[in-house]
Amino acid sequence: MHSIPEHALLALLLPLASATVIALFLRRRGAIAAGISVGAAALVAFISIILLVHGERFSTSVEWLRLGDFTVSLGFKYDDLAALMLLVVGGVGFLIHVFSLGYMHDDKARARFFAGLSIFMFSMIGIVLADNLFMVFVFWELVGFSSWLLINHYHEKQSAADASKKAFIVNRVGDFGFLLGIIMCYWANGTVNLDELSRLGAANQLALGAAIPLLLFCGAAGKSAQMPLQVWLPDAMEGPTPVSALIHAATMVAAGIYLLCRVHMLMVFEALQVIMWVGTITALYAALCAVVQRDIKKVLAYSTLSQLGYMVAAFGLGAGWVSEGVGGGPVDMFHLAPDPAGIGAAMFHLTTHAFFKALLFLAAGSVIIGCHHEQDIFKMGGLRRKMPVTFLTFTIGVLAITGVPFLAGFYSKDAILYLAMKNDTTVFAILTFTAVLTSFYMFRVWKLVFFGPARGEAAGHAHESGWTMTLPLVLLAALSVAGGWPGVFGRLAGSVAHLVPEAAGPAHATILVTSLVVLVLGGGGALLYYRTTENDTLEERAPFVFGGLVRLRASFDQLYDYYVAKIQQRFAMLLNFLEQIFLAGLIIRGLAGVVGLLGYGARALYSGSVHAYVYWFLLGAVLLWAYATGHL
Amino acid sequence: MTIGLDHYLLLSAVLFALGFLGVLLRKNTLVIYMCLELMLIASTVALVAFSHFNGTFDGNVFVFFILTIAAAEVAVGLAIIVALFRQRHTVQVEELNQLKH
Amino acid sequence: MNPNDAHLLQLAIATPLGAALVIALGLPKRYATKLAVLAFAVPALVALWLWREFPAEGAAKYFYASNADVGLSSVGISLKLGLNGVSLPMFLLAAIVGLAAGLYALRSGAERLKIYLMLLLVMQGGLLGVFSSVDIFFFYFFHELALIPTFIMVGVWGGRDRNYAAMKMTIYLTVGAMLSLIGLIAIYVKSPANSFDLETLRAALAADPLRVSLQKHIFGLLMFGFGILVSLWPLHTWAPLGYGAAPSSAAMLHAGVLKKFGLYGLIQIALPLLPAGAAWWAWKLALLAGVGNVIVVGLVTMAQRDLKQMLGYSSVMHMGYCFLGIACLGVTGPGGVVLLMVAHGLSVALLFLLATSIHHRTHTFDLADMGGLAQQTPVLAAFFVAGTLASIGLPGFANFWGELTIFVALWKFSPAITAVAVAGVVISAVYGLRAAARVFFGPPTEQLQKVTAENPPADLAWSERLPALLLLAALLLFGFFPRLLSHTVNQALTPPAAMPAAVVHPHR
Amino acid sequence: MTTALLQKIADTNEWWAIAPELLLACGALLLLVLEIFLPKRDQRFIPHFALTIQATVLLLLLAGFYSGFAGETTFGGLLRHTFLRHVGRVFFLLSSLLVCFLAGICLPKSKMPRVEFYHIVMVVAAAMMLLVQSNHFVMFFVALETVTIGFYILVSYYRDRPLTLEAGLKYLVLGALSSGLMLFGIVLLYGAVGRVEAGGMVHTGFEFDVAADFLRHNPDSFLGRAGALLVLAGVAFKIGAFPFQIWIPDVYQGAPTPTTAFLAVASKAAGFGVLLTLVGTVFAPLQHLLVPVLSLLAAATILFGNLSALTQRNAKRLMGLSGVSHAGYLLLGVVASFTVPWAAAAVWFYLFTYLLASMAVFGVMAHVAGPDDADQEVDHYERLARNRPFLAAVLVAALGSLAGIPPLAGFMGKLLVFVAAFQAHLYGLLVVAIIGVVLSIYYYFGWIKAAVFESPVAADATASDAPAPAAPNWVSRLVLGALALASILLGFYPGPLTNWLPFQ
Amino acid sequence: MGNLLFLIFTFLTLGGAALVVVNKNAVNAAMFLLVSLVGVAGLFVLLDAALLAFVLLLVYAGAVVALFLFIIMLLDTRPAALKAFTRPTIVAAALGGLLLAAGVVMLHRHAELPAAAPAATPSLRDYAAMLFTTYLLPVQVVGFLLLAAMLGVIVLSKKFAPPEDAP
Repeated sequence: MHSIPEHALLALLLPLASATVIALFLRRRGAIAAGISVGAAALVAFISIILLVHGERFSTSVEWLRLGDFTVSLGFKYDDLAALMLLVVGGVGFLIHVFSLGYMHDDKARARFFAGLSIFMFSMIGIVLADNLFMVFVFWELVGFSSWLLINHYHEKQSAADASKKAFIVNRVGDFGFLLGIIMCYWANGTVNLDELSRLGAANQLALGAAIPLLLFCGAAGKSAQMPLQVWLPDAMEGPTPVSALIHAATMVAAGIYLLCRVHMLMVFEALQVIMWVGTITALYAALCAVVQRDIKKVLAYSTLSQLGYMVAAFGLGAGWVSEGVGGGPVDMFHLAPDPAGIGAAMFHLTTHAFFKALLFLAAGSVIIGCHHEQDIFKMGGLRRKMPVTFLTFTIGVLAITGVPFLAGFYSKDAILYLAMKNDTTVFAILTFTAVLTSFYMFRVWKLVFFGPARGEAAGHAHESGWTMTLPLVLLAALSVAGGWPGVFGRLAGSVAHLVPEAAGPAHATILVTSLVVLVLGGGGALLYYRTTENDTLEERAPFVFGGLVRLRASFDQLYDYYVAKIQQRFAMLLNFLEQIFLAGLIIRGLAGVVGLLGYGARALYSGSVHAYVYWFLLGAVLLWAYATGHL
Repeated sequence: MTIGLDHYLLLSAVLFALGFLGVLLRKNTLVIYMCLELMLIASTVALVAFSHFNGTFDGNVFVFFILTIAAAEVAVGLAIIVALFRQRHTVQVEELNQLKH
Repeated sequence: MNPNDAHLLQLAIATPLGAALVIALGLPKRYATKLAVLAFAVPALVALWLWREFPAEGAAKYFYASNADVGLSSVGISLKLGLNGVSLPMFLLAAIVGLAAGLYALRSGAERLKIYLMLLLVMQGGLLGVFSSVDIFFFYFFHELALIPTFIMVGVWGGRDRNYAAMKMTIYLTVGAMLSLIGLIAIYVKSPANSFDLETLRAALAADPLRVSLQKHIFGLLMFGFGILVSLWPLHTWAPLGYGAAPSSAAMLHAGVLKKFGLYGLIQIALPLLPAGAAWWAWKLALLAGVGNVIVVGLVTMAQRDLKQMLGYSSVMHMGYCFLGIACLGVTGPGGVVLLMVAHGLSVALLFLLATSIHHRTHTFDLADMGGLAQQTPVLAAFFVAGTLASIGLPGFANFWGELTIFVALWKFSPAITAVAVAGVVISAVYGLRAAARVFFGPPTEQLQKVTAENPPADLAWSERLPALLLLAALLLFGFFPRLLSHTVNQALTPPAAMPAAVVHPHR
Repeated sequence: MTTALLQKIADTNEWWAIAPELLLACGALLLLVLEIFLPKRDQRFIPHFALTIQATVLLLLLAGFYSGFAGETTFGGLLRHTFLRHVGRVFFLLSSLLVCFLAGICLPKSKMPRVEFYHIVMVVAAAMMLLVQSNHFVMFFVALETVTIGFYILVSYYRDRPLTLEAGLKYLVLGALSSGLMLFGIVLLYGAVGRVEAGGMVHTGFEFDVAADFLRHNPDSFLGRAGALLVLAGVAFKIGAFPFQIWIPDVYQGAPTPTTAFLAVASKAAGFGVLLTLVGTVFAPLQHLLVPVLSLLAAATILFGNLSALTQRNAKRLMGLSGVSHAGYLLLGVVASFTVPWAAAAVWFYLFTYLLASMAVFGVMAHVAGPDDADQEVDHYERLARNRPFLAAVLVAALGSLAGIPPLAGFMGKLLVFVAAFQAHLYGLLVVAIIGVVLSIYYYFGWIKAAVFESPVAADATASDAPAPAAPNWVSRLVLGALALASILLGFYPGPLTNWLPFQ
Repeated sequence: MGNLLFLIFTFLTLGGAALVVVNKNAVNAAMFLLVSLVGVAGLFVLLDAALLAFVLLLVYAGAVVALFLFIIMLLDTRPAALKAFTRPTIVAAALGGLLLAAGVVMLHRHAELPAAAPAATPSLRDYAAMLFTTYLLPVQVVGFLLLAAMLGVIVLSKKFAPPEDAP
């Protein structure tokens, strides 16, 4: 290892090698497989730190495919953004690998699981390092595949099989737009290399328009589960909990945000508006849904959705910043790159979210293991004493996500709220309300899981998990605390950190007060409202509200199910019917039948009668004769 | 009126047509066969007439061959008809349609 | 090895045919199987070697060329063999899939195995001949040589509906073949070259192109003729039926390799020789393929309940992408088609192989009767899933590059059609994953439990695993290193005059 | 006409030029002599003798003897020898040889005398050989009638079978009718040309060159046109072109299998040989008149032949009807030969491949057929692949070749004809031909299906009344194997035939 | 005189032929065929081909018609067995007759005949010279034809098998 780019290459290939070795040789040797996979993850984490610390930023690329005027290259773009993301992926990924050692210890298909994790690491790092959109797309799809593989880990369960399928297909729908966007960008700008695009952007030579960014956003919406493609993420909780933590909370779902930040130079005002609103609505919707969940992982899943909505909204809010700063008409805005404040806020929240959400999930995993795979929060309770480490770390996670001051979430959330306040009051109001809800449901879970009496058999026999699980919890808890401190994040994110909007003066105070009010309102409300019983207090006291929320949550699934079962499948059946009956039956067999009838007709002319045959000869002779006379 | 080549040709054609008509009409194989002979004869009439009026001689020689061939044909044909009669006891063509379709 | 040395190429084609002859003359079964293995392996090894030795530059030319008179020089036909940048990947494909199909056939337990192997060997010889023929008559000839055994294999060793399937397939494909033959003859007759030799024809028609109206007619003939062979919508109904009935090795070779004949012909013959005709037909072809093959057939695929039928339909659908690529003209689209042809050939062969393996274990092709097989046969499941993912265009497998390239090229042709085509990617994901999930995941059905209780399914045996592994390895290899294929294809397709002097790299 | 002149003409009677025909005819006579003088138990060797004579002559022909007269006219202009006509001789000899081979299999199944059959076959073959070389209508008609009358006998040879005799009668009536038409045509031509004096000699319209010369100068002469078309009608009967094909299935079904083979192959080929000769010489000036007629005939023949064969289940009728369609394809080549000189060679190539495949099929039929020769259903071929794999393999190769499936020889034949047709701009006919080929796949494939693909239900149902196929002896194996192998090898490497035929 | 003879012979020829066609009795048909042949022979004489007329009578009247009569007698077909024509048959026959008549008219109207170039009446010697020089080969062929025909007749009629199929 002599040069920095080769380190990056190593970081990319190590997990791939790990996956390959496991798939080929270690299918039945789970322990060794786990060791290799964790080792690879550790090396990746190590390399990501080295790269970050070393400070060199580079781009490099080689040709991958060329056909005519179409070229795809394989390249790395390692800038501060990538460095930050690589660290998040590598670091959190490593911790989750370690956690999995314990969590998956008794699983029969451990080898497959770890191979899947390695494949995922490979794909995710590919996205992070990719220097062009085609390459992003390649790894984008691979990430989707690894997600499918890992959700489907318990494939003998119908629900897991269905969930994995759903995740993959919904992601493909997003990728449909993503790919079109890439191709459009390729022909519009002549390149999809991120550096080139930046250069063109700087020179105002980019072909701008809302189509390209919106199409690209489709991809992001699929992966980051934004409305209306959010349906797959809650179902994805069928996978093992570490997977939920790694893929469906900390890293993969954040890839959409990362992608948006990567292609920010293509953004235009209209597109950003759309993005902002999609993010805002997702955030609100998911928070509402989270309130009525009984499954601890589902709560976290909706929380993830909500937080992703925050990030997307934050990115979209970058648009408003420009319009205010320039003050020109909409025509001018077309020629201006959006202000990167949105990037800063989004990436900041992405990072902190990765820490505390991974923490929450892993802690939840620890709880689930402790409760012998019980996931219903109403059947838990009183785990505070039985699982002290888990309790403590989970608490930190809850505090972080709800934005308790001086914890990571506080800073990043404030940055977003501040951005919203400055740009769009409506969005600000919605996001604030969402924050209230966040506190509400997080404290609800916290209370129900750890306090009160144990309400289930399993919870009664709960026990603390082993060190492989608690150690990552502790480390992540530390990050959840410190990750938002300017000193820490600034170190990690380099120049990206400078983009984070910081409130000053009265705005600062407003935001601070707002977030505290939010915290107290939501958290306090939940703590006071919910009783630690086996039934949902909200359901008992306000069945109307509860029912409404449940229906709201279910509406999308029902809509999709209706579409798939009633429209898509029936249309397919109809086409199949037409194909079999009309095309293969009526036309083809009909044609064959007509020809067959002609054949029977022709055959019938051989009547066996000499006289008939003589008439044939007469006919022939007369025709020839008439032709000779010129009458024919 | 001078009897010329065209008259002979017309005669020959009518004879040929009569023969053909006979083949069309008659159901007795033997008569059909006679009609076929008539058609051959019709050709010879034309042939001899052409030879005469064109001053070529080959046509007449050809008649020799035609007559010989016709005789051979009749012999074979009648043998077939007789053999058929032995098997089927009929010479009516409408009863000879076992082979069909 | 000298790239002008033709012996290895001739050897590769002659080995399977010779072995077939020897078996036909009554070799005992014991030796016949051994000989068959050898006769499948030799072309594969030779193909790899030829590929390795293929000159890095100038792939538009034919290497390993030879020319033999067969007594048809009066009509401009001679047996001219050779490989250029486009035919090289196809030749390799034929050799690899042939080896896999042959290995699989050995243990297929077919009745009258000797004859089965013999037919398969003839087919293999024909396939290798198709892609190494420079003479467009022999190109057609070898195709038919490979096609006839298919019919017989479907008819004799086929499954459900084999009689009707074999008949329908035969008639359909004969129509297609005849149309394309007439098209090829038309090219010969109308061109000033007075030869069926593709190189001569190219030179002659480049210097002196045919009238545009003539080009239109001939291209139309070739398009529909080849179209039937490649199952262009709505002329595709033979394919699902035929593949549903065909024995596995025949389906592998036909769907995997032989079907590519038409596309290959369009790329190697129709596009360069009839550019004006191609331009005129491009939109019509794109509409048929885009709406018909991709969307309609894609949806029809979704509605299938029979695994093999579904594979058949999905293969029809993927051919739609190939046609779309061809409609793009130029280099990129057809180049993508070549990539996709190779990739699809490998993946569909893999899937047909595995479908039969599934049938051995479940005794049914009905998706509704299956479920949860992965619990007992994890390796089979892994292979099948890999094959499915490859066929739906997951990166890492070769198919992705073909589809991507075609989509990229297609955008320039028509963004709307591109959107339609890319929508097909979603459709294929739906049916592909649905089928894989139906067969392998979830709890097993009662039906299946009954079957597996009687004879518990073993996981993939080595005789199945080896060919599958071969195909999968090739898919992954080309998936990771598409340049291995695209390099020569690009050279062969790029018109010499338009060779860009300085290639602008999009990176620094 | 002076004696000296006659002497001169007599001098042109070069018997050496028709030595093969003479050998054949004398051999035929010898057979009769042997029948008289040989004791009864040695008479079974007479067929072998017949085969030996024909094989010898064939070898002589193939070795290139008697082809030295190419381009010459002999017998005072009665015969003209060209290489293509020489090819025809080889063809007829080869087919008569194979017919005699078939007769060796089939005739023992009935109680008929055998020597006469061989005799007549040889005489007919010799007559055919003369027929294609004739350059004079008298010679032409005499040879043609020899062939026709010979066939009357051969068709009704099984005189104890009603169906055979019915076929004989139908052939007789229709054959005589067509002879009448043709003769009238010849007479009209003769009359139209009248007297032509050249070089101190009187010529008539009987001579092909003279008639051609007349038609060249009087292309609108009604008598000439009518005569030409009536002659064509006679030829159409021979080749089985629409609407003169109507007799074919009945006669083919009723006739003994060797005769059917002879009719299907040699008689048809004789028709085409004659047709090529006629359109190449006498009727060449009438191109404008004949091309439309022949094209229409070709199209109708192809369509009608294939359509009526489509649902046919009797093997012999099927061969007949499919033969009709082959006549259509061949007509395509004949039409092309007006503008594309090598098309004639292509027609002969096609005929050779047709001979190989048809004879192989008839050979298999001879083995599969039971005692009733007319009752040969396609269904009787069920399970043939299991019971007699060798016969099934030969059948598959031969039928495939007939269907024109590459890489078999029949495909090459079709290819050459189609290329020629394309060069002659016969696009419409090509479309029809392709439709025909596709239709033909159905019934040929149906036959193959019956023989090779097993359908257990049908096998049970028909097993009871289907005759058991006989086992081929080693000679049959050799011959049939050679035919099938030739059908295959000529597909791969048509060189031997294409290099021999005058394609340039 | 020539005209009258021509008319007479024409009448004989065509009348005989017509009666062959329409007569119900096969024996009568054979007799009318004979009449027709006599007419043709007369025409041959008018055309300076007396030899041919002689041969015609010899071969046809002497051999062919006799053979016909012999066979008719042998087979003993009942003349009354004729069934009435059905309507389609009548229509078809009428149509056929019309077409044939039209053909004849066409021939008569369109034929442009070469100018007459009468030559000397051929002698027997001329015939012989022709047959044995120019047409020697056809004569030989016809010889074989006759032999083959004879053999055929023998094969078709001779008793060579157990007489179970005798009439």
